[in-house]
Amino acid sequence: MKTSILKFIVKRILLGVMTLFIVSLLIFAVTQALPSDPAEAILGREATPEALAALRAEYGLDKPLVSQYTHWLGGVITGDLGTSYATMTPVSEYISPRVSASFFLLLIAALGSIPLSIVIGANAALRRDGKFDTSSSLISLILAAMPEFVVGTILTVIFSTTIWQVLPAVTYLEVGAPPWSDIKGLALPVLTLLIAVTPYVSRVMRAAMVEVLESDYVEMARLKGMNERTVLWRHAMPNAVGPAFQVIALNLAYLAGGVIIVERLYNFPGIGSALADAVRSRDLPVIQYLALIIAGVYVITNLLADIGTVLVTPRLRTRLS
Amino acid sequence: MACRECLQVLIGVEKVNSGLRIINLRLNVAATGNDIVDEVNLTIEKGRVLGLVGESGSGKTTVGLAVLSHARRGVEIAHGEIYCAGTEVLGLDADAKRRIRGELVSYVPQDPASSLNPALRIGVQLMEVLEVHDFGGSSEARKARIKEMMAEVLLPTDDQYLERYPHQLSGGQQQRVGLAMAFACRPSVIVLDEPTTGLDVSTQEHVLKTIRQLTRDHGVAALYITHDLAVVADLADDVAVMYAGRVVEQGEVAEIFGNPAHPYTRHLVAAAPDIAGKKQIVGLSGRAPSPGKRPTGCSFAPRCELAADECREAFPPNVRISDAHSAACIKIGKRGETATQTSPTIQSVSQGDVIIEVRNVSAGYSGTTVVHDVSLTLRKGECLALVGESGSGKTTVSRAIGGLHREWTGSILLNGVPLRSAARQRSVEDRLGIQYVFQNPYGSLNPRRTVGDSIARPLLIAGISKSASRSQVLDVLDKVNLPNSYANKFPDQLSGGERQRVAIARALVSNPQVLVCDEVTSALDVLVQAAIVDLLGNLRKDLGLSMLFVTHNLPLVRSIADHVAVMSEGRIVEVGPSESVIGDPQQQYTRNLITATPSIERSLL
Amino acid sequence: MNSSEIENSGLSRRHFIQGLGSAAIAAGVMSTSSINALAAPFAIKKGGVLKIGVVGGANDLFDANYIVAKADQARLMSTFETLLTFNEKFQPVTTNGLAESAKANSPTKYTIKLRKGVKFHDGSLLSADDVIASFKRLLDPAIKTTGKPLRTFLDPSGLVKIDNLTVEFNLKLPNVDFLATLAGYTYAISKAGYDGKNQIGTSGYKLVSFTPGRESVHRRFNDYWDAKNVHLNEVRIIDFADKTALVNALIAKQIDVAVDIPFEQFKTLKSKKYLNVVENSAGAWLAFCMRIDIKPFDDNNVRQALRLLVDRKQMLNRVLSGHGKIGNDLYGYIDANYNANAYPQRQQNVAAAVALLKKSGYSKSKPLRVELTAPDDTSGLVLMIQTLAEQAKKTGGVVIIDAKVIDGGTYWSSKGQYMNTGFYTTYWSGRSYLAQAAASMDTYPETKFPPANSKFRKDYELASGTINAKKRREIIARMQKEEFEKGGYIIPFFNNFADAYSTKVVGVVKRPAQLNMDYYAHGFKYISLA
Amino acid sequence: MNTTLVEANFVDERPPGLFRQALKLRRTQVGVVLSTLLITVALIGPFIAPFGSTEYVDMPNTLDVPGTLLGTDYFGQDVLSRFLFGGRTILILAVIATSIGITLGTTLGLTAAYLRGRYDEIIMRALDVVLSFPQVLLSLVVISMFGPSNVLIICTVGLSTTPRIARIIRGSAIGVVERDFISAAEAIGETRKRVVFSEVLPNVTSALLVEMNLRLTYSVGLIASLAFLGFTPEPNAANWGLMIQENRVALTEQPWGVILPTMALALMTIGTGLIGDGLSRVSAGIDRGGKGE
Repeated sequence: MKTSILKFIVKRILLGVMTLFIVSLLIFAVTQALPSDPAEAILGREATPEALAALRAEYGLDKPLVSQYTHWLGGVITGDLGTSYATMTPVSEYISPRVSASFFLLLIAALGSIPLSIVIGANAALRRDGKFDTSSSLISLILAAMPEFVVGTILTVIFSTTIWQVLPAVTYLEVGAPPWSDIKGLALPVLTLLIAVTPYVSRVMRAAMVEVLESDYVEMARLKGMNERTVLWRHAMPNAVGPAFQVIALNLAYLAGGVIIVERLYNFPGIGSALADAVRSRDLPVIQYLALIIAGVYVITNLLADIGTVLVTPRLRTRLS
Repeated sequence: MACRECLQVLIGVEKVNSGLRIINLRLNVAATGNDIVDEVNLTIEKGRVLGLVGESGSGKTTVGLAVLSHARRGVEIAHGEIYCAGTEVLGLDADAKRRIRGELVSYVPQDPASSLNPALRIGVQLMEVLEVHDFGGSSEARKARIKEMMAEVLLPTDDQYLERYPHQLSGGQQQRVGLAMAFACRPSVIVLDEPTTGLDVSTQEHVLKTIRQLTRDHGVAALYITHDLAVVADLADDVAVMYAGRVVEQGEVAEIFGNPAHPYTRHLVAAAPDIAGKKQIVGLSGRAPSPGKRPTGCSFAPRCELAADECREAFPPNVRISDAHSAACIKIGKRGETATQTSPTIQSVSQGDVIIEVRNVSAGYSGTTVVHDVSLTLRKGECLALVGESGSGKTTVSRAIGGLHREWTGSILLNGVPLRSAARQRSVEDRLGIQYVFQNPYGSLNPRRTVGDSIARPLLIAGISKSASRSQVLDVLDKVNLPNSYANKFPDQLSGGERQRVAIARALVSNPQVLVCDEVTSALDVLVQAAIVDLLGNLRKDLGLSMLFVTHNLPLVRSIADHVAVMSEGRIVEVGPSESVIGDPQQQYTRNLITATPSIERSLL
Repeated sequence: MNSSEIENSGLSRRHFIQGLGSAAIAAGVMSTSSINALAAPFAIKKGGVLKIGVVGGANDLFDANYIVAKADQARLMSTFETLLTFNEKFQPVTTNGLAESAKANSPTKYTIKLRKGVKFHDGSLLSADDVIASFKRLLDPAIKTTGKPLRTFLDPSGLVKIDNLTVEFNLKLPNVDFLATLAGYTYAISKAGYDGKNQIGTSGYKLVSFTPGRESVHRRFNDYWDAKNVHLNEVRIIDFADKTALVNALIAKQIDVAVDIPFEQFKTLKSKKYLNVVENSAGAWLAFCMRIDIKPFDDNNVRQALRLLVDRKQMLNRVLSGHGKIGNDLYGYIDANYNANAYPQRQQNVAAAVALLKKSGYSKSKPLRVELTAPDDTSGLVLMIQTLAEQAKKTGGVVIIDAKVIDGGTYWSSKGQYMNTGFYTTYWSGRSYLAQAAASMDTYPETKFPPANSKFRKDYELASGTINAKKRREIIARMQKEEFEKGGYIIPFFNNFADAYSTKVVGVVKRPAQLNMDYYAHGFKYISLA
Repeated sequence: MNTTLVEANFVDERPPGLFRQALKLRRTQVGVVLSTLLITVALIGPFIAPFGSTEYVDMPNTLDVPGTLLGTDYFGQDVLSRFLFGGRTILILAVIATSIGITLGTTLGLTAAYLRGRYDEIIMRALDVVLSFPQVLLSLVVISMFGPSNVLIICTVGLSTTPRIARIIRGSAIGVVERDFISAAEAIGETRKRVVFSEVLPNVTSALLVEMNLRLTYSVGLIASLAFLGFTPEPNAANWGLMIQENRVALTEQPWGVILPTMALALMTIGTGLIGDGLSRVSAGIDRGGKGE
């Protein structure tokens, strides 16, 4: 059984790698279509044709697309991601600290939102149509309805500039400092992301819980005389989290997109702001790498969700053997 | 309430302190206050089994759950008293209720597959009942008890088996686990809610045997809920018949089946096919009224051929027929014409031309062969029953004939001409010539189309104009005894029986030569089943249809088919005229199947 | 330099920044105006970390002779120094400069004497060789610097080392503005051998680290030649992608200075007791460019009609909330010779415009339909083209302007709308009339004005060699007349800019300056934290 | 046996459609009222606006301008008029984008569910690739490629919505495809196209309705977010999303420029969200009461 799970995981990983490969092709194709010549973007409009040609040769921009792609992909695999056109520094050097900062932000947001969603969803399902259910569903609906930048703007006004000046308005990380060095500064970005994701996940959680609570085996557990806590945590929860995993994964991937806005809002030095910046400055190597990373987040969270679902669902787990 | 005393006298209060007593129970739809069940009075003595029978929607399960002081969402217990071994359970507080469940009174659910938690090992699920009721005092004692119970329900007792998850067990094993769980804490009362529905007859036989054994050995009062009269006859000591939320008749098994008093009971018995004898089964039209739509008087009056004005004025009182027999009817003793069992038997019209020939067909799913080298012959005007337990391959064969299953080899000939595998590849004539009627009428009609539209589709595809098709639709509706107005209805406005009639109408509209009926009655109540069987018989007679009748229901075969082919594990084990195969089976497999099938007649002997 | 990123223009990606021009023609006489060398009227506290916020991003660059955005200005100013600087009247002075004295021998010959004992951040002494190397770098067309305007009148061979601390500049063409040119902040002095990567300057703070898009850290340089005026321990220049975030950070007291605040927040920031808001103007301008060699703008009637169409007051209000001065289609606002002819202010006159257009055959039935473009990275320009399009509606359909916003990368590229189409937008920093005329004529011929064989060019050459101020004024007036009547620019206004900083920050002098924070207080000198 | 069936006099009337059932819920009613209100504002707003959508009124970000109710915005235009003009574009953009996503997503989802096997795998894998780019990222990159235009925004928002809808539709269609009436349709020789669109599709409308609502909500938010990041086809076009971005800087001086469109977007999305919530509750049968027997 163990080896078959391993086999399943390996298969899923291979599938993920394939998805990423196609994604990389797509990213490359799309970024090639960006207007304006990177060589000129670097050297400026005054550059001589010779200088432009030399730079194109240096970055391999004069080679056929296929060899540019294989060179790029080879670079991605070996960790040589090229030079950022905008910063003129190696992409990895520019991006790495931002990747860890963003991942930390995402991690905190995910670690906060998952249990929060589960608790809210489970409670709402348990007291269905009760006060908590109605109010939590209404509040989550309202919060989910507002785009992140609106939520963020409102939070800033409330907590840092106009009403109370209790939280930092922006995240300030000294260069080289770990992302957790400004915990207070993370408060608003995390809160914004929580508000963006929790309503949706908690609603899914509620729906999954409702379905499970309506199931025969939960009724049976009650008829066996199990107390409500056991019914909820032992009988209902394990069956509800399986389907919820998929949604959580999708939402983590959504978070990876949400950081673009949140990071800009709070001047957070992460991949989101770097991406927005890179798109504006046509910084192809950075766009390509970041898009790949974000797609990778999606592939990995999905992979984890699939594996998680299989692990908590005995039927799937044992079917593999 | 006034006659509480007389009721108690009637049911013998003094005896039931150790059994189950239900007094004047009523449950409502919480939102509307309409009664789901009312005036339910039942008594089960220790060690006895009471069969609670009735059609779906009659309130059997609601009563059963009330015994555990449980009402489903949207349902509330209005009033009544339920004594389990002397303890009144409805008035208990939430914590006390929790404590009696599983300990004093336990429940065996209808569908073990969905009632066992898929995420927990069966050992855990067994153990937790014992733990929560603090049974045995120690973990070792509980483990011993689990082994003991597993042995009693004839399951392996080793630890590895207990480590299994529910889905790793067969249906019968799952139900045994359910039984073990129910009996684990030595309850005084047990409610069994159709525990054998969905099980094959041989498995059912074993489970029933186990139930009988356990109730007798442990002196448990068992409430056995079912719609299957034969099972009741086989297992129960007493019977209570429910109709539209009321108990209309109750008494000892022999009394009820030998001398049914209430017209409804008589209809039920008349509609039930029996393996023990060739019997013309008789159906009944209409359906039981749902909560909120019940008439003031007798709920059965609208369908009752004996109904008089007085029946419609007030709900009839319980009339005592004998010490162990009472019925809620004022017309007891009067017999209607419909209940006579003198209808002519089906004439054998075999020996016509061969219309369908199945030659050496093997079929499977994605590489796994489930049907091996099957050959069958269906003659014009004949009804051939294809019987077998689930997984025997009977449906695969029928689907291959209908062009719904593509993965097969061999040949199927219609009028001597080989058929293509998929319906879509077949010629229009071939397609129209063989029509398929599905098992589940709830799934075979598109809920978003009107009945008329659904029936008309084959005609429109064949290029018949809309107006021309309309008259044909009305024509076939008439053939299946549905009024014209049904053409504009949607499936969800129809009862199961009506839907199945529509499905048959849809098949008939193409003027087929062959009707493939795939378990067409298995989702239906017995009265409706009888009516459908009756309809099919008439159609066969009137239209000269040939019919392949696929079923797992052996008793039914006797009532409908000329010939029968018995399938097991993808092979045909025995073929022959129905009477001879069932009356005098030549193969051991068929013999076992027949013995395992419960029968009212046999039980009463 | 173009300091007209009115708002949101953080990344103004012009890849060709002109050296900051000069102002007054202060030929020869160099007064050491001491406005900055004031004795502080407040107690100076030593130490502390100054955090200044500025709009920037991954495009941030760090170079002694090249900038793109405000963030780059701040960093350049924090590390490098020029030979001369400007006083409050935009005259070149030696205060805060590396020159001890500067002398104009003739319109083509200038002698600069360096301060003694100036040390680079690596400890080496500043010498004439470093100055010559720096200017050679500026003159090298292969290196991306702001030196292009220099090249028209200076060759590397004209740079002569007189002694270790004296350099002579021999120009190939006369330029009476040359000393002002030397005060341009991107003509800063780096150590000989500077490659644009190792930021070794002479300022009071030396670079510790620089991370594009994040921040740069600068620590006090103890061997600074004017060490007594360097008070802070550290300066951090922090990037903000979004102006709102920048202002929020200031309000939330996370930074001490917000450079170049949006006018939208002016009142709010002013109302905060813990903040100072300083507004400045330095003759920077935003303009519409009409190429006089492209139809229909080759027709002067069309050009003049469009100039008459503009409601300048409204445009100033809409685009800058009124924070600026009305323009009259002439540049060189900080020049003493601005509007030397004293032309009446051009007012919106739709009837006159329509009449002019009628002469050229345009009417309601045959309208003048033109496309006007602006880059999306400079929101002031975006607002301007929209305002003009809106104002053109007053002609009742005779003039139809299609305002199009173009992606900045495309717009500014060599094949983009900028300089290649008939009607587009531009922005410039303030400089003297002649310097601007040279830039607009040769370095960046945005309008292709003047036409070939025009007297304008001869007059320019004449004026550049004329030391006599009165005579020069006459020549300039002739040139201005020509431009006012036939030129291709529509200059609706000169824009202001503003900074806000915490009241804790002391030592920022309020005076006219071309860069924010009083030239970033010349490398954060004089500034301390209370 | 008597032949003609007595037509039972208590045949259940047909249960009302999903939307009608949902309308019985308070939340759906509130949702309908909110959405109708906002759609009305968006549609008739331009006709009752006191000023033109780009007309200059007075100095930007001034609160007390005579003749205006709420003062001027960042560009000296009447805030109220901008607001009244601003609903139409974003609504139309969002509706068209969502429709594209719905059409494509439904088609692909149904096809995948119906064909199963290899085709299913290929379709879903391909959609997975699209799905692996967050919507904002995808829109950002594509729009930066071709420059922001309404058509492009509609296309990217629509396309990035497609896989999300396809997944949901596939999920609910898979259950439908297994049902016998699909086999019945195949048995009578219905074409594949007809089976997919007239047999399967009508049976996933509940899921579709719910998803449509959700996606409309998200599309409005996404288009507004793109405007926030500075990607908007016509700068200064009256558009609630863009309005928030434009006036955000001056939030403290002219709050109405942010408050009005924020409220409008929020109420609008809350409205559609409530409708969607009501629909999903009804379609999940959650509020239908107990299972009965």
